[in-house]
Amino acid sequence: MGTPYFDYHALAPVIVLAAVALLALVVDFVWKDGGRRAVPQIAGIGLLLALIPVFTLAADGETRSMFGGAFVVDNYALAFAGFFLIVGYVAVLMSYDYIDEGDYYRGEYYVLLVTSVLGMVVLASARDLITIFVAIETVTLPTFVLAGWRKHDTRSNEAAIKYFIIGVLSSAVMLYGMSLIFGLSNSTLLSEIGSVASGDNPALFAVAIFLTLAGFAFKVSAVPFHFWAPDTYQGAPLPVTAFLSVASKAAGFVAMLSVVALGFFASPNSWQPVIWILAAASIVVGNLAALRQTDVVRMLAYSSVAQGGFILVPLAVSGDNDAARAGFQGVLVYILIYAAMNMGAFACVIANARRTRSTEIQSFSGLGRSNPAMAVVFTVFLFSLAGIPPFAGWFAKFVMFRAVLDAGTTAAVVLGVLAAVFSVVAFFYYGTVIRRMWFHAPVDLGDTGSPQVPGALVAAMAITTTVVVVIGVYPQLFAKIGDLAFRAT
Amino acid sequence: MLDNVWIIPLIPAVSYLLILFFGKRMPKKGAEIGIAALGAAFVLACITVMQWIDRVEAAVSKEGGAATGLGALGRSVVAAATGAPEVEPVVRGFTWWENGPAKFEIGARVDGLVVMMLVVVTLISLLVHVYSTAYMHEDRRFTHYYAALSLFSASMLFMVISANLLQLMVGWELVGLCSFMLIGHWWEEKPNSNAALKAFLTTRTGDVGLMTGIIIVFFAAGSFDISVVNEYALSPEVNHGLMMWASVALMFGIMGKSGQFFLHTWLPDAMAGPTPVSALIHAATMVVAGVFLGARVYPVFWEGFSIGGGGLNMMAVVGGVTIIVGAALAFVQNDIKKVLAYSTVSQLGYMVMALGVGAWLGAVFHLFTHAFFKACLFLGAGSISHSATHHSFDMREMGGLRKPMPVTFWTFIVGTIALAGIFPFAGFWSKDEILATADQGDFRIFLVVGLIGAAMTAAYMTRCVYLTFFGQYRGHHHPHESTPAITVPLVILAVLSVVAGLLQSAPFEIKKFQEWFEQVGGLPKEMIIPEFDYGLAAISVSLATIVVGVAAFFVFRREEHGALKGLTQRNRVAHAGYRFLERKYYLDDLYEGVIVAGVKGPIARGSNWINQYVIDGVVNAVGRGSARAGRWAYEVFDQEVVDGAVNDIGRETVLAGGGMSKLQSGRLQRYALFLLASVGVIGLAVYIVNVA
Amino acid sequence: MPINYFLILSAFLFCAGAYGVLARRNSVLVLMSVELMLNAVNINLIAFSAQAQDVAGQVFALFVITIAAAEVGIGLAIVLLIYRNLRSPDLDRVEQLKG
Amino acid sequence: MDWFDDWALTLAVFTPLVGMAIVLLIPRAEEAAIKVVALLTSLVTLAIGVGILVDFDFGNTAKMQFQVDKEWIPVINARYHLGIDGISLPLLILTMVIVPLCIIYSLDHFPEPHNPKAFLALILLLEVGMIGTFVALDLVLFFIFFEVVLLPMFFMIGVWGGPNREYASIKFFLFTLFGSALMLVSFLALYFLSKRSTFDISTLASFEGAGITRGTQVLLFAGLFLGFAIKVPMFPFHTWLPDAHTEAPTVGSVLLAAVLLKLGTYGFIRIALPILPEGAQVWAPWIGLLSVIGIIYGALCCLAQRDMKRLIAFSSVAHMGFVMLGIATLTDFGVNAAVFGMVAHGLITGMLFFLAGSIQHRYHTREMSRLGGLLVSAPKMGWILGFCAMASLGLPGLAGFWGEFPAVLSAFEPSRLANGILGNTASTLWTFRTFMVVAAIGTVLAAGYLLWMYQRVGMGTPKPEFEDAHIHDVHRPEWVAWTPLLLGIVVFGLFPNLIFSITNDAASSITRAFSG
Repeated sequence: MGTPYFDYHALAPVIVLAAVALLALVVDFVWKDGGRRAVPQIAGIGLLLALIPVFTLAADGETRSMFGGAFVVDNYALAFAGFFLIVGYVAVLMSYDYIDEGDYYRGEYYVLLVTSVLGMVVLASARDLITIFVAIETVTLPTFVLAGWRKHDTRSNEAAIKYFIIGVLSSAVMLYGMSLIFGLSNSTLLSEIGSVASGDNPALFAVAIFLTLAGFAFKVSAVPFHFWAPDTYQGAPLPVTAFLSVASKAAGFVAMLSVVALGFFASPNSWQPVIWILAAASIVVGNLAALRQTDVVRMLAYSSVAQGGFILVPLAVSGDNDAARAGFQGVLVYILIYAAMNMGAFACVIANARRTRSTEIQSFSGLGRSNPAMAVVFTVFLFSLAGIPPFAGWFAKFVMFRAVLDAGTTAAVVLGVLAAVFSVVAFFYYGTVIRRMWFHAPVDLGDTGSPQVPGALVAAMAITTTVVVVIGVYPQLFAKIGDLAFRAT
Repeated sequence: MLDNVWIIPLIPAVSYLLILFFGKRMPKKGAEIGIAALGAAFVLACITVMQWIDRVEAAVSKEGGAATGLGALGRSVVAAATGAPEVEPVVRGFTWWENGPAKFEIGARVDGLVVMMLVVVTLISLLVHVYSTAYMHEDRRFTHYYAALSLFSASMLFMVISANLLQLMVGWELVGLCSFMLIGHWWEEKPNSNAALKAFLTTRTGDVGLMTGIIIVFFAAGSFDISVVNEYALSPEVNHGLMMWASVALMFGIMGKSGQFFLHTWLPDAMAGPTPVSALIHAATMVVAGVFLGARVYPVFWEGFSIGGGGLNMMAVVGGVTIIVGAALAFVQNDIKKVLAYSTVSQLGYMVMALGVGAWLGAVFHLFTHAFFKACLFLGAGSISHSATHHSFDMREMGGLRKPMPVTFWTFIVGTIALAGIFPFAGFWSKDEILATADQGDFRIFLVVGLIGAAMTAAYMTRCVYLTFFGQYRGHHHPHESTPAITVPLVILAVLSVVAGLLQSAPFEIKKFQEWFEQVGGLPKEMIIPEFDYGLAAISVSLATIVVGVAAFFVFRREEHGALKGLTQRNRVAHAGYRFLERKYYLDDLYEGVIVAGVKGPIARGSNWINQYVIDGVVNAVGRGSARAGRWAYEVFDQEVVDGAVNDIGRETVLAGGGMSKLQSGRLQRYALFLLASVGVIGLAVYIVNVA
Repeated sequence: MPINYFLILSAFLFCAGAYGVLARRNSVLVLMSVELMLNAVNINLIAFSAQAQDVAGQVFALFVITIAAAEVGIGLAIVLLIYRNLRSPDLDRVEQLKG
Repeated sequence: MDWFDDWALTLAVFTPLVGMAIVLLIPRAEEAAIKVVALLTSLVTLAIGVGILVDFDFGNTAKMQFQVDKEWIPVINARYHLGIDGISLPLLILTMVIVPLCIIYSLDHFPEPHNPKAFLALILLLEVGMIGTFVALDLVLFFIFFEVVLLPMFFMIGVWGGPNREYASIKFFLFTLFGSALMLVSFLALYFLSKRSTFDISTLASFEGAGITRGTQVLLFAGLFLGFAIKVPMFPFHTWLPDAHTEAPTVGSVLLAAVLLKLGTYGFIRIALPILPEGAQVWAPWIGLLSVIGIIYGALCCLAQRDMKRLIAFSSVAHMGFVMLGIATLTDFGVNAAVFGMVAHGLITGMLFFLAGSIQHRYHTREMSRLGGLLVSAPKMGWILGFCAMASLGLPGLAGFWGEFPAVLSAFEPSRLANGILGNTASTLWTFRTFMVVAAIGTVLAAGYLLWMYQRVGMGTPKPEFEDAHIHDVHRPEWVAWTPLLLGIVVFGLFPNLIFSITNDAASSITRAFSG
């Protein structure tokens, strides 16, 4: 290994993000009064700035590889990098008033957020175990802090400690798995692990893969690694919850996708049953548990568990009958769509919580009459989550089923049927909220907050709604991204 | 006119719309439109008949020799068409709709049967229209009544001129609709609307047969066209099995519409409608539709029931049974209209039986004559109730009306004699035609049935006439003769009841009816045209006369001594018989009490119950089940497993070591435990799978 | 020395750490148990690295150590918060959030 | 008019959407403006429909006309492919006619909780879905429109519905969702199994199932069957229907009956039959069986109802049974009858629901035991009710007959291939002939429940509680909304060829695979 080769163009998004994080930190530190206004702007604009090199790189279209193949910028990486940046931006929008109005304002909030996004962008390009590990920890560590952001609120504390303990435990399991993989393949590079995987391997190799995946399963809160999610989602500040349930979860999927697609793919026996089980369990438990919830955040938590299960379905069948491409595309497209609709849903929850000081489903009663626009928007997201056309969710389900049928094996079909049945069950709980909003009269909640939906939140809703509707009608945009991202592989 | 016969039904149809939309604004509330329309239709019908007769005569004279042959034929037992020239029916039509390869026409067909029906229907309808101006005077829905009457006529005429069976069915159903409207004319009262419903539903039940029948015929013959169907049924390559099924099915249609046993029960109930409507229904329109259908596609029945072979067949049996059943019921009625209604049932039985025994001509002829005298009788009964009993038809409130109502009386008597079949009134000739055919075909048993029926007819009509016109007036009103609007139609009908039969009176060498109206294009060639049998004629006349005398005797006795009544009360068998008749063979109890009530009650409720509790129950159970599964998944699995079950497992097995009590240290650590346990279990499973 | 010795040692350490995570009430001790698990990983990495003569494993271990430090830092911060609010470092006091 | 050929269908589908957007932009207080815009939109859509009618090549009804075929989602090879043939056209026009009538009808009596803006926006959205479904020629597109219909109806029932509306709306939604999930899976399977991976309905139909084994066809057909049968609805998947109808607001019921149910039967004709001929052959006797069960069962349930609207709802089950029986014969004759039946049912049952709504509006009850004497209180409405009851029971000369009778007729001679597991032709023949007789018996029951309903509602005298109530006779908006339907019932009854001539060739081409 000679002098490392630096392609600054390829690294530009990462560099921009790092600079933005630092700048925000400095501004907050130096400019005490104005920082309160400036820092969020810096974070937001910084995230959008980082998009510019992503686009130029995409336009360039060339695959750039660095650090001996540990860091690769290709379509796949760019697709996710762009995605994470936009999600980060929406998260900033959602946080703006929430953090500003609470008693917990600190400029560090945005620094941490940007840092986490930085981790995600790196993760998208990571092609070796060490890089993946570092990236994923960069994603996760700031979110531990963010989850406990409301430091005087014991519920927030609890959310943080649960998330933290389970998180580090999972990290430990994952690392243990990685260490074994390293030992058995003598490499940390995914491409080399891939060539090893295609050969004959001891059963321990499969266990190692499983342990690695278990760490990611924690990030995506797949059953049975999901227990932290509802508690943490409920206790954490709502914008953080949104961020966790979308960006952090997506990061887990990216990691999983990378190691499976580039590393373990050649030995499907080791990873496919595991993901199959995770998917099936998540779909069943997530959907059923969501039925019982009375708190909308917990409901969305279980819903996100279930959606995670759906996202895993294409991956779980991708080892069969050359369905790989359809499978990977399915995962990617589903993640993109899921992000839009779930972020949007949380934006609505935040707006409603501002209004009613509650996240009980009951607090949505009569929203259709008191604030029809918001009710419409929330309804759109819920329908989309349920997979009802013409909102984007249908296409996510569609690509999922497409992968299942492309594979066509018995296991795939069983999973497909399970997914079909439970996507109907899912409407039960999404429908509950919709019914509350439209079919019920408003209930008096006593202490009501501000009925106004702040501008930043409106912007967040507008962006996500637009995505959900436009993709619902013209899914080609996302489908194309999925197509490009996996053209190389 | 033969080419444009479609105008005839169109006129009343237009009149219907005119009355509906403008009737209320007319000075006579729409009646004038209806009368004018029917008048026009009648005139056109007469023109049509004339032209048809011209056509027939022309054909006859063209064949010269055949014409003399026809004259010489007399009443010999020969195939109908051997000597007579075939007069082609006039058929015009255009494509109504097409479906797949099949094209369906709508069109008009003119032949002997049709022109005969046209005249009968338009004439009776016209008279009823006129009659109603007086009878329905100041009715609450006078205009609607006339509208419905016009539509009724239009529907019937439309049915009559049908060139194909589908069109016939359309008219058939429309006739049913109109009878529904008219029977239920006074729908405020429940019994009337019940009667209307009953009429519609019963005929509709028969229509299942009609529908099935014409479908079978359609697929067998490949067309609905009447000529094609008839030709097919008589052709050598006919599918006998299909024709049999078709005949049976169509027979159900006839039974429903023409009130044959056991679907006859709606007919007496239909008396709930205004009396002129009853006359129209029973004489010219609704009920004869069934017989008309039988005559229309006679070859189908001929082939299906093998009528040419003699013996028993469904058609003849049904007709024969109906004759007796109807006549017997007519005995026990106190309502004059009901007597007439059952009489109609019985006479329709004659017609159907006639068809069944091969007496096509007899059946059609009887339809023709029956129309006049039955209309006459009904209108007479209406006249009585209108002018004498204040809208009551109970014969127990009549009596002695001979004096105050002479016109009504005499016309009624004429009608009665015609109905009883006494020489030389109309009924005699047509019944004789039927009985003679039954005799000379191989249907002796139906000859007997017919004779018994004739005797019973004479008897109950005598009873009826006696109770109505003789003895003392028992009502509480002031009987007087009706207005000309009522009496003029009565007189016209009475005259026709006398002379109509002469159209086909063999002893006088007149067989114009046969000559003109048997020309329908395609009747079975083996059909028998009976020889006039003086012996048989004498028997039937004398039988009728004797029975009239005997009946009169009993009725007088009953009047004076209450003998008959006493008999039914003294004698258990007689009483049971009386009850049996009074309850109309318990058929209505069966239909309404058992079948309808069953379907509407337990069966419908049962279906609904199945819907609510079984099918919906399954649905709801699935819903509840998933909710329950949700509760289980969440509370038992997701929360409790962590809280309790895993704890227990942990406590007892997994970590049965020292630090166990410390394992209960909080929810968070239970999450951790579950996580690690899952890792362990799945990891082990993966290991095992990959080792194997 | 056979590599298996190291692997067994690391497995033992890992399990001990896991036990500590599950059994310790005090959150600080739980944190330390996690450290134990991470160190088990490090042993693995270094042993494999030495066996394969590949420096990557050692680099990996260095990263693990660094990040473990960061984790502990954050963990302690969170524990401190809880201690301030609840006056107890015990994890079983954290029981507010459930469905 | 070249541009019109290219754009007509797109315009037809999206004009209501534009209208909906405008309605949503108008402030809620401007009720009059909202109503005008909504009405105008639906009328403009109808005008486009008239344009289509004018431009339609009636000599070539089997051919897809007004086709648009553009890339939509190239990655999955789903295309924006629209087109109509003789089967879609009548249904398309029916939809376009019904919607403005519904809007007119609602102009002055919006159900509680009022809110015309939302209500009209939903109707327009519904129109988008309905029109879209009838013109879509791509499975994915079809699926989207098929589902789009769900949402507005869900809200219509749930927000403007009766007391039990939540249950009804959720039930409606879940049933359909369940069916469409399986339908979607079948669509995808078709995509992968067809010779060339495509979602194009015409292309798939042109394969006539080639390359898909019989067993697979049977399975896929089952999936499609569930999706469509639930929508139709066929026994035993019908239970959402009475609840939905009973609770839905009048206009909702009308649209549900007039158009939504047809989406299912249309799906059978457009997709299931031509694409999976062998599957259809196997399932045909079973479909026939369920159809006749539905006919009898629906009628029996009608007889047990006390609620007038629920009765009409069950009658839909029976009527759609006739339509499905026609389809099950797999003959052009039967399919023609089915399409006619759909249009006729749309007009007649739509009308009946209008009447039920108006009666409820006046009496505030639909309990037939409390109603009575409508002919006395509101004679015109009473007559119209009688007329519709007659039309509904299949009186010849009115539209209902031409859906019913030819369907029964077609069952006498089903396609020789509709043999299912029966194996030989003779048993197929006799099975269907039995169905024919049972269906014919169903017509008697239909007469029974409809006349019985009419007797209790229309005839007799008003009950004491309503003796003094002032019952309005038919209003002007009602006249405007109803006259076209009533005229349609008469005109199509007298001139059935108006529809048959359009559907004929198209039906032949669809059933080509079964004519062997």
